[in-house]
Amino acid sequence: MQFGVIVFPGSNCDHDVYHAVGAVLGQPVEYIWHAEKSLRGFDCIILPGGFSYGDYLRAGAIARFANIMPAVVDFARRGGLVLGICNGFQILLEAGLLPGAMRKNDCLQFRCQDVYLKVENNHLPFTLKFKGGEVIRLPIAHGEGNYFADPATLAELEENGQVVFRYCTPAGEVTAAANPNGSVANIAGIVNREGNVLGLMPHPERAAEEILGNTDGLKLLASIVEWWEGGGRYGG
Amino acid sequence: MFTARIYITLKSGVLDPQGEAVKKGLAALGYECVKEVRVGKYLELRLDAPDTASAQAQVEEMCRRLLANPVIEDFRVEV
Amino acid sequence: MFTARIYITLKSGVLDPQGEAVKKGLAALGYECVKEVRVGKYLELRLDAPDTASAQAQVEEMCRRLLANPVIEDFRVEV
Amino acid sequence: MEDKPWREMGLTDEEYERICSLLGREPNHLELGMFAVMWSEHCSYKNSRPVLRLFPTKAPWVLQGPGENAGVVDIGDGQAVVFKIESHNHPSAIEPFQGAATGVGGIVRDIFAMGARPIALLDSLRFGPLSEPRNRYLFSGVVGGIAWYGNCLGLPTVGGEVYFDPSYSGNPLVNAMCIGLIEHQKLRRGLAAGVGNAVMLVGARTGRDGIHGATFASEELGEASESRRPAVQVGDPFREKLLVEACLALIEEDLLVGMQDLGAAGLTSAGSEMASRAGTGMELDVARVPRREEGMTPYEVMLSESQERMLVVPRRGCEERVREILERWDLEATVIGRVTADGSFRILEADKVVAEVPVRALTSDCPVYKRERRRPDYLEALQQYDLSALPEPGDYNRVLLDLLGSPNIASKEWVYRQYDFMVRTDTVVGPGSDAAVLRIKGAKKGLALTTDGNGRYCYLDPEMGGAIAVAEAARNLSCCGARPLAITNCLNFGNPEKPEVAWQFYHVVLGMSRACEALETPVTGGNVSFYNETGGKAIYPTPVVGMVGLLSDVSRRCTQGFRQEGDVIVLLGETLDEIGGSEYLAVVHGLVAGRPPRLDLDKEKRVQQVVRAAIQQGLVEAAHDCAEGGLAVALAEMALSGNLGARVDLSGDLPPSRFLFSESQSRVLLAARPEKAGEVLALAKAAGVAATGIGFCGGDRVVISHRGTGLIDLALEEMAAKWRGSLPNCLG
Ligand SMILES: Nc1ncnc2c1ncn2[C@@H]1O[C@H](COP(=O)(O)OP(=O)(O)O)[C@@H](O)[C@H]1O
Ligand SMILES: [Mg+2]
Repeated sequence: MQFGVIVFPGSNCDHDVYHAVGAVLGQPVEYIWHAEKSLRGFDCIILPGGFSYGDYLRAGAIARFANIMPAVVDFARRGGLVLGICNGFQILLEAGLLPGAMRKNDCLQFRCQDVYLKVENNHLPFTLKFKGGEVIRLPIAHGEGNYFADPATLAELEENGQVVFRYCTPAGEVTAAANPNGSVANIAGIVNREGNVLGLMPHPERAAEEILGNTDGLKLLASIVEWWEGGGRYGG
Repeated sequence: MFTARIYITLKSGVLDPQGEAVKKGLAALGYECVKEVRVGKYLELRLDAPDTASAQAQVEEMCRRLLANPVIEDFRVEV
Repeated sequence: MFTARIYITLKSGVLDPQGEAVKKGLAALGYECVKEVRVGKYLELRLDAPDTASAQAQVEEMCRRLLANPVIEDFRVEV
Repeated sequence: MEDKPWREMGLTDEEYERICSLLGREPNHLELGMFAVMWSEHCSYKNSRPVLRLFPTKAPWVLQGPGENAGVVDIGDGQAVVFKIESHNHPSAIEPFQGAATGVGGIVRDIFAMGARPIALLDSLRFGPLSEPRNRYLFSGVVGGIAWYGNCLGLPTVGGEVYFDPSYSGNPLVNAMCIGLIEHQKLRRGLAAGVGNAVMLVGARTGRDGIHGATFASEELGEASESRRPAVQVGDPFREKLLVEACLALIEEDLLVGMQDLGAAGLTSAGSEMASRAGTGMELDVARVPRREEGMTPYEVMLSESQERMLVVPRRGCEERVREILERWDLEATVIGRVTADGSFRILEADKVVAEVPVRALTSDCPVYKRERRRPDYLEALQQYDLSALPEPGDYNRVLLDLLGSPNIASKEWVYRQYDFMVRTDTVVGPGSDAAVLRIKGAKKGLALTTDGNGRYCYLDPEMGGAIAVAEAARNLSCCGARPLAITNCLNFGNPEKPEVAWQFYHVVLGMSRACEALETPVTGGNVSFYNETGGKAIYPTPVVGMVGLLSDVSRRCTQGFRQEGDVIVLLGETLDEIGGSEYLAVVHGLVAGRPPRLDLDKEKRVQQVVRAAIQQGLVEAAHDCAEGGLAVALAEMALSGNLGARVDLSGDLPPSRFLFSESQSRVLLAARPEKAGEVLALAKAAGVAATGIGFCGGDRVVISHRGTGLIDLALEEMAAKWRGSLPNCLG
């Protein structure tokens, strides 16, 4: 299964996710330069974490206009798998591939720590190796991860099972104290209505090896491969 | 050459964590008289345009496309 | 109740990396007409005060003490 | 003043005379400015160089010692580590956020200037007490600035330290360390070699930022400093990230003869230093330097400290390729001059020569001062202070809780949770243990990193304090199983023209040197920051040691948290009556007095060998050294980090306050499975190191008794509230 990792100016988790997919998961993976205009031969596109364009103005605001982005939008519309991690998630929001927007963390500081997440939807290409309602642990590292959607959008997300990950306590309770950034409804990750575009603030690639003390994130990446190898395809 | 001033604020229904923090900070300094704070962005652009009206129109377009995020922000432009 | 508007800008000569990035972003969208961008802050305060003059004076004091960083920023207050 | 402009630039009349005689004429304004910055302490080390010669600098594994942009040590397999620490104290005192941010930017450039990929950061910070709003403002601003810059660059900040003491009020210390990784053959030096080669300026445009920053760093902070705004630069971490990638691409394609960062004194220092190292000359045309602002004079261009710029000398014919690569990263590269043979540093403005001075006059002919040294008067009384007369505290639980809540000992999570310490996915031990450990992808080995320096000890006994700084750094590395390799250091002191400060400086360096010698950790570079004074009062003499160690097998690493119920707790080393300069004395008795603990370097070395051997042989579950707060605090930290209690019983004839809180050196607490504890004790015995089984891990309390009499009995939860809650509570 061919993965592609987009490199924007200021991306800095591009190497990490490349390593997790390539060296750890053993899948073919290539970097895709932001200035390219087309995407060919890829089965899954990853928008990595980092500070594209310094996160100046708003996180993801400038990156969404990169040359490569129309091809990403097109790839997503045709049903290709797109995974946005952290800054990648912010870019997907700005690009309109996912609904809502990000604000600064409610503590107004950057937060680097482990969080617990409840897997709310395990019927996706990205989550099929998780059990429904499973509690997993992943690291976060962001200053603007305070997700916002207006009430109507939120209701729609909930109704369609588009809320994929929610911040929770180790016991799986979704509480205000377990919310590291003020996101509405403790939302940590969402998927589009069609189920092929996932954005999440936590970093699965940082939890993909024993030596890092956590392999919960590897399950997410491995789900994608399992889904693909099981013949899963979206759209045309 | 025109100068455009752009004011970007969070929409009124959107909770403003920065504004809240500033309000608390001011209260801690004894300014309890401050009842509400909203923190936004202020941009100054210098641009070439044939006339004021078209400068205004162009800058508004820039705001819609890039400078403001319509999901959470409102903007106002003065040329 | 008064509404105060505060405009905080970087002092001239101080590097504005955000402004630079926004200018490049606009150019990439085809707005080459934009020659300079400076990004600052815009705050709206609702406060109690006996009269406009004292509101103005109070808010200016808040700017000096907390809201603006005098080392690199200038501010302007309108009540 | 009018007719003596050099004084305003920080030069003395004698120095001005010397410049005239070197040139055989009076310098013009620009030349004078160039001399002023190059002959500032910050660039010339004129007050420190003779003393710095005391440092041992050689070992078979040291590939590059002091003198380059950063030190380099071999770690085997053709790989090397590049590292350096630097201060940004004065800028941070004025504008904490940007001051600290640009400090990070500067040290990172030093590392990739060598051709190395930066892989991690550490930060060593000192502030006045958090009870003062100004200090809280400085502290939050500095941490915010480091976080902003480092996080945006994608460099994990994996360790560091923070201390608070009134001596740093008004003059905080901000020292940043960067580590890079490189293959030997890619090492580059800051050389302007090859007569006729182009000199290119790459990166950001030049503005009026920080003109005379080097001079500013070389004077005391005073009333006027606040208004000296031009000395404060604003950082652009996004551009620096692009610059790192672009410059490493230049190295990858082997396009360069030499590369140098532009730091203090900007083009003046980068240009003259590159020529000086290569024994060449250089000609620069200021008219070709891309500007951010209009109407800049040659003086402003040559002295600007605009950030995110590098000077490179490409191989002949590679200029175009250099430009292409920079362009790919959306950066400018401009030929602004060339390497010459005449040993002269010539500045043109278009076709007019605006300055011309011998390179050597700027870089090596600076006067060197052997400052008068005098033992400070305060020492006698403080060292003789009778600590035995102090009353024993009534409630040891209370004391331990107070110590755990002291900002010097409390958890620094409030700081490091703002730093992305995980990016690059190599951090296998992050902040919160004795040292950070990084794995190296594709290799079995790992790197251990730490910074250390106790200013209070150095104040009370500079030589002992200097030695302890090195020993503690090494001990921290040994506690995670790493062999200490070498150090970089940042020497933060007051005004060296004062004989007392010169004396402190000399003795700290002497102590550090002895410890480096004994522990076989030579000095590969560093930075001196003098004039850290406010209102005529100097900070504590504060050396900060940044140390790098190697784990041959990173899977055999050790951390400080207890791991299993029933593990035996072993104390290596002896506890003596040594509360001088301790945190206990400061917190409980409000005193900074006495002599700091004594350090026996031979014993230190043996203790560390035992710790490393025990870890490498897989005998140890947890290890932690006893530092500030003594044994009780060390034990509490191990329990809190592992969320597992302990029960220990101590013996010996000292008063309980000494058992619990004495800061005797060369002590390490180990936890071992019961079946392996015997082997640990045997290892220690064979090395002649005192070792005692003092108790066991288990439960959710820390219980300490003395020959069966209870001294401390506290729930983890209660201790955690103090230890974790302290900084957040102080900062609101
Ligand atoms: N400014 C800082 N930045 C990052 N990590 C820090 C900082 N200050 C302290 N830490 C981390 O907190 C832990 C405890 O620090 P410290 O008490 O100084 O340790 P020690 O006494 O063992 O040297 C260490 O892991 C250290 O790296
Ligand atoms: Mg220690």
